Amino acid sequence: MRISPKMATLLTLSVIMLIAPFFFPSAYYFRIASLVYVNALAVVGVVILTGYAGQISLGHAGFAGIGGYACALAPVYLGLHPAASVVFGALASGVMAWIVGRPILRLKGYYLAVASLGFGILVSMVLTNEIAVTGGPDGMKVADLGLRSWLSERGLSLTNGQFWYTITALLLLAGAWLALNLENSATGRALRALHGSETAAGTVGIDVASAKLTAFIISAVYASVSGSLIALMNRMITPDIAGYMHSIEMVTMAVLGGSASVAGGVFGAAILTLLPQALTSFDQYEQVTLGLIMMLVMIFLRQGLLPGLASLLKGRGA
Amino acid sequence: MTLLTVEGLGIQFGGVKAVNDVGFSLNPGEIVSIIGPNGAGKTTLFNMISGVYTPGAGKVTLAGEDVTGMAPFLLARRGLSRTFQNLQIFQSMSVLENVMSGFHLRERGSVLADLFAWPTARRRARAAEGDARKLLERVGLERAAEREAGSLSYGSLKRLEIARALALDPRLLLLDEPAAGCNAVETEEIDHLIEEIAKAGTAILLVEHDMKMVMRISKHIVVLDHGEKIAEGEPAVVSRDPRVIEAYLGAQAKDKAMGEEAGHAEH
Amino acid sequence: MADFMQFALSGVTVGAVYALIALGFTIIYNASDVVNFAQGEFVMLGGMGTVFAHQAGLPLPLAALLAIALTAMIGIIFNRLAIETARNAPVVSLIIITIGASIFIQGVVQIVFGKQIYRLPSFSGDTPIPLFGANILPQSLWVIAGAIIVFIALWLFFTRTMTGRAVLATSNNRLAAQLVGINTNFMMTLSFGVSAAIGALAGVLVSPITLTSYQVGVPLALKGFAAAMLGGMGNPKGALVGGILLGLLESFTAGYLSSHYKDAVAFIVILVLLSVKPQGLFGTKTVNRV
Amino acid sequence: KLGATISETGPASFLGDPEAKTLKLLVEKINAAGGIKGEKIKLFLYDDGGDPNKARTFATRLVEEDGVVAIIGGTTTGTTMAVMPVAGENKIPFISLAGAIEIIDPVQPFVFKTPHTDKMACEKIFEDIKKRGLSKVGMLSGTDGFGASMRKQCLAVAPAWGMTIVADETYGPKDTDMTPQLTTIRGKEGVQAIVTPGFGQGPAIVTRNYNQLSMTIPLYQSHGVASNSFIQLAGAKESEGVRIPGTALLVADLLAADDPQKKVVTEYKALFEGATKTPVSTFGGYAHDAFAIFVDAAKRSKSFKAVDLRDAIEGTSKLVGTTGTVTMSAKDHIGLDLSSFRMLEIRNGGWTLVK
Amino acid sequence: MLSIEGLRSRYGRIEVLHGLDVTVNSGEIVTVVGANGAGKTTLLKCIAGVQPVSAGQITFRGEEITLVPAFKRLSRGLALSPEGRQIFTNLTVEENLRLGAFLFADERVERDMEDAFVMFPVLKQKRNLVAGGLSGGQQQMLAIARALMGRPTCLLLDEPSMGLAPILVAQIFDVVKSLKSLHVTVLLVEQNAFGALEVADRGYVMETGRIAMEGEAKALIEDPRIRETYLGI
Ligand SMILES: Nc1ncnc2c1ncn2[C@@H]1O[C@H](COP(=O)(O)OP(=O)(O)OP(=O)(O)O)[C@@H](O)[C@H]1O
Ligand SMILES: Nc1ncnc2c1ncn2[C@@H]1O[C@H](COP(=O)(O)OP(=O)(O)OP(=O)(O)O)[C@@H](O)[C@H]1O
Ligand SMILES: [Mg+2]
Ligand SMILES: [Mg+2]
Repeated sequence: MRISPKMATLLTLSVIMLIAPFFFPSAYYFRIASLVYVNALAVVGVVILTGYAGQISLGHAGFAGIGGYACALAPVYLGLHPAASVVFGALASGVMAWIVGRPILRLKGYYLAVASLGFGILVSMVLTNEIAVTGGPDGMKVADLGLRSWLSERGLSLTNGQFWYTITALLLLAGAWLALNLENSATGRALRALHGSETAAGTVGIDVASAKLTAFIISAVYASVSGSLIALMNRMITPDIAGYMHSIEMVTMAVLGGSASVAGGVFGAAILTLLPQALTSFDQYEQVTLGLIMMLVMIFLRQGLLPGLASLLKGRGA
Repeated sequence: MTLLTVEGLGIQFGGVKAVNDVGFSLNPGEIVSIIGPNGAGKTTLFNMISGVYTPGAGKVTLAGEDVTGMAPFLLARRGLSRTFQNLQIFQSMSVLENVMSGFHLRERGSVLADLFAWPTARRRARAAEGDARKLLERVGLERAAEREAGSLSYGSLKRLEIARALALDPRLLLLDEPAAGCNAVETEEIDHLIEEIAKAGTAILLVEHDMKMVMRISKHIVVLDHGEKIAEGEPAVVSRDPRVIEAYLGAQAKDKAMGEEAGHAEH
Repeated sequence: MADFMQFALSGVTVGAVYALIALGFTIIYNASDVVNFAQGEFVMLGGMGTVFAHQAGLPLPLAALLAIALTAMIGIIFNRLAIETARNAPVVSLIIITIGASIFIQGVVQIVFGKQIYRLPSFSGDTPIPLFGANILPQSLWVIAGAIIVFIALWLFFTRTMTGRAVLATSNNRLAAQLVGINTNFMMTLSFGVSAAIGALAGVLVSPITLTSYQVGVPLALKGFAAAMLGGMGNPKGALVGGILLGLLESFTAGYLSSHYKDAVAFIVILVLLSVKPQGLFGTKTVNRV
Repeated sequence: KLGATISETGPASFLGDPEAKTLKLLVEKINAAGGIKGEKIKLFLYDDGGDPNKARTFATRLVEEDGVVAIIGGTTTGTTMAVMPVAGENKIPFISLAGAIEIIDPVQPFVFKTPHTDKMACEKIFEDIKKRGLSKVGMLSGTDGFGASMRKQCLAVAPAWGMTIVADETYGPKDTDMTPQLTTIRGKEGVQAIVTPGFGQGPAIVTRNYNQLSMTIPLYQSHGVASNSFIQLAGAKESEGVRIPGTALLVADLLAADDPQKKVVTEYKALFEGATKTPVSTFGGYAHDAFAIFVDAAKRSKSFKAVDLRDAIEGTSKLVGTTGTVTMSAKDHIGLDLSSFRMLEIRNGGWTLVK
Repeated sequence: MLSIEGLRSRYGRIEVLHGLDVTVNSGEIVTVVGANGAGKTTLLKCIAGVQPVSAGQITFRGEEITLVPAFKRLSRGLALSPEGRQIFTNLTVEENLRLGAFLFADERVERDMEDAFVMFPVLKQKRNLVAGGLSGGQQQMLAIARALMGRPTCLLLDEPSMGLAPILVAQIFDVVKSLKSLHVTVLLVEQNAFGALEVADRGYVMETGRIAMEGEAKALIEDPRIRETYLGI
């Protein structure tokens, strides 16, 4: 039986998620793996927006910021449960994406890039400046999700690391599943079509503006949930989460891994999350190495790491 | 009942009237051709009818509804479909997916259904794929189905565009130079394809410089020059019009077209 | 009134800084459709290079010249090794390469020169010049003059010279450019060299005002990028006007509205302007017939 | 084994860089002298780039992977806040190098810090302004964590010192021109002094702009600029008369011979400047003090177990550091008072003590 | 003048030219015909140097040019009017033409441009407009005119008649014929096989990356197989 690429991606991912913990020598590895999954979740959103629909956003961290601060603020000001705050943040991000997306998605290429960059900067500026509410640049504390103690009361006691590993792994799996479903559906095809030619997409009946907006909203929700998870995991949050560097990081992970595919995006997220950890022994050479690796990958594997490596291997075989 | 009526349509680019006060109409199942010298305004006329450009003047009526200046995707929902003179292919998608995207209107459901891969969404996708393959067969591209569209030769891309346009199952099909880049034999295949489509009830508006094809299959011809309609009528009448010969056909070509027409009559 | 003048002068000074950087973007963009996110690093290299050459004992003008030449070389090497090798890669990949280069260059400078902040001495002293009740530093005049001269040079280059047109042709259609005999690789090399040199020149001119360190590049590049988009990417006129406008917006907002949200107001204006004019102020809409 | 997560790069690298260098130098020095109780110190030093998310990861790594007995670091308040839960959960003593008062107030069992709080800096400045008989203050703060936190504290304590804040402007950490803000402040009725919390190039540019506008009212910078490089950047002429609440470190040579801090700061200054060829700054001093507290506690501690170490740190008494003399207790995890701040003024391109 | 031996070329891993031998003698007009996807365009791209050659060699005026970069081939006299027009859409018509003569800076450029305007008067009308706004046929004219501005001794034309009105198609073939009197060699790829073979001296028939047939143009027109598969008669 042939398995579809979609199933192959999901299976590989779940197998890795299941097996990896058995090789983890310490809680630190659980933390790193959770970070990989959280970043990958945001990157999957970027894959939908940039990989499928071809729209570049340099402000997606803004949505991560909204998601993250929703988890910090909603329990305090609205009395929401942290878990409900994640949903609340996702909704807020979705609405925000809808409001912002409509005007800026009319822009193309770099103009869209700069407009989205502006949006991201606005969000991080509000988070930085409204000290009374957000705690300013030093950030604020985030309530405990509470799920872990709830579980342990019911006999399932996990360490903090294991707990977050499970949560993030499950959410990434769900996120990847949704994105893969989308890829080969009418909506996904519409997104990829408008990437190719907006004029032609229009004449086959695709509402280009609303399709772009859909992709923007979906990817905003991904970023938002990822931001929420970071906030809950760290039990604190600072405006860095909405910063320009974080936006760039998301796009880089997606492109480096191979932006047109979910598998590539996850791979890219893994590499760029692990790399700085692996490079700590290089001390001051860390930045140099990171920059160098980014350049080399893009030069020699221009479709990104995963597709690039795959075709290299195939080339050997053939 | 007339399917498409165009009245007094016009547009300017930087003060130059690219199309000026053009009108004609079209019935279901009919093939009407627009001919005229390069730059006469044929493609521009297509662009206005299909909503790519907003007309500066005039009115377009589709099946009784005023659709002037309506966005292309809304026109597509009303049964209008087209191909492009400058190819608009979804380069990085496979040939099959290009055609499947033509089924968008039939296949689309809610975004949620697509995200969660509900059975209805999957069923629609399967149906679209099956039908897309049939269409590819019709234009002779079935063997290229899985290839990346960007890797096809020019002539094959032209046919891919026709297949995609057909996927909409249009009431009105606009073809902009479908035979360009095809040799005589390939042109004839396309020729037959168009006639078949028309027989099934689709109205066809055709722009083409291959006079042999135009004269053979069109019921009615509209001739443009410098954005204005200079003649219109049945092929035999138009091809004898001295203004048309001077502006477009050229004396030599006229003889040939006539000769070939006679040749076909012999068959 | 004096306040107004002061805000205006401040805006023009800062704007000229942005304009110089935006002008640097223009050339590479015109040759390759790539927005070079490492442009800010060229600015930084110009400033840092001059600081160290000066510290090593070279007189200031010589130090500046050396730094500019070296930066131009680095631009050319960057093009040769990275951009040209990845020639047919999609634009996003090229953007990532330039971001990678930016990180790389920062890393190297940080190892070689350290993380200190430095300042170049002002070219003509630090005595403020009174102007309509406001004060301006002589160095600001240098920066403004620099921006205007670079603008004029670029504008002439792109509208009056065949090479300038060849650069435009290279990005418009590389295949066609080769077919008409344009050495597209050379055009790219040229663009990167000149672009880097302009960046470095900007660095030399602004360092006495803005100070310099290994990490000044990114924020400057971002502002320059925003300015270039505001004016319309690829058009020298757009870069100049966009830069000055952005500077004025910031300073008037800081002066009259709120210094907390000065960058925010600038970006909101950009968003609003782009939603009215999607190609920026002077950007031309590309016509692509279907 | 000692752990550290410092913002060597990123927006706070101006602070983190001397901190990291100081730690490395001191560890080298003490190991050369035979270590503590015969054991050599192994330093695990990570660069969190100012990102709290990374800081937390590195803290986890220090605790879980490297098995350190204590953590120094958290250059910024943000990164410190991220490390605190890890230190708390794993019961590892953690000495922060960041300014905010929230770090030690309320006191958490395993969290300490070395720098003065921002509140103290504000109070020191206001005290001096008051001494000059002035009371109307214009503020111009950086929007980075350092500036924003100090701005908050200053606004909070101003009334208590009889100060009225007549202008409250800010600038971005990467801004290159602050004349509009200064112009606005200058235009405010009766403004008598300017206080500008911030670090890095911002304060230097503010000082230059202040001269550009020919302003003459007293200008107070924060301890964020406490380094000779500030004078170089702002220019000797331009920075003439600028006052800051600083530490003994900057005026090592001016200290009276019997000053208790004289020996410590002179030694540290010689060590740092000798090895790095860059002028010392307060921030490196914070790292120096954190390390000194750790070493002092480790020497006294019964074992290198976390709880013992913590108790030993709480027992720190009359430890002379670069910042001041530290005496901790279970309730006081900073151990400094206002007297350890010294009001400094720039005269002829050098720091002088304001009597 | 131009000789191609054992030419192979590939896109990625797929080979599309499987060893072609083509010769064009000085002053000759040679036509290549073939079905969609036969590899005609690829052949011309190889000769012009914008498509990598994986095996075989291309010799032009006695020198091997297989590895000479594309931009240097024009200075040796090889110009291509490419498939899909490939004009500079953001530049004006006049700038397009001037770039066609990029290698020259003499007064002949002006004369050549006037000649081009005589040949295609509509280009003169539009000389200051952005080329991207031209109609399909007008762009095709511009592409041909631009190739001529490069003063080729050997002109490669990829479907020059595509999208042109009948009156201009006839004119294009006239131009091709007239080039002969100017001693310009022409390699012509055409779907309008009848018209092309009529003006040509010799012809090649390509099928899926190979030369299936070659011979005198007159003979090919008479060949029943050709008449059936390419001429539709
Ligand atoms: N977007 C545009 N900008 C500027 N001019 C335009 C634009 N669209 C069309 N034109 C002008 O309008 C005229 C008509 O062009 P159109 O493409 O409709 O011609 P056509 O009849 O299709 O010609 P062809 O047979 O060559 O395809 C041309 O002169 C063209 O330059
Ligand atoms: N960019 C590409 N990538 C991959 N394959 C390609 C590419 N371009 C062309 N091909 C393939 O190479 C073969 C030859 O194409 P080519 O364009 O040379 O044909 P052609 O004879 O010019 O056809 P046409 O008459 O349709 O223009 C075809 O099978 C085509 O699909
Ligand atoms: Mg047309
Ligand atoms: Mg071809």
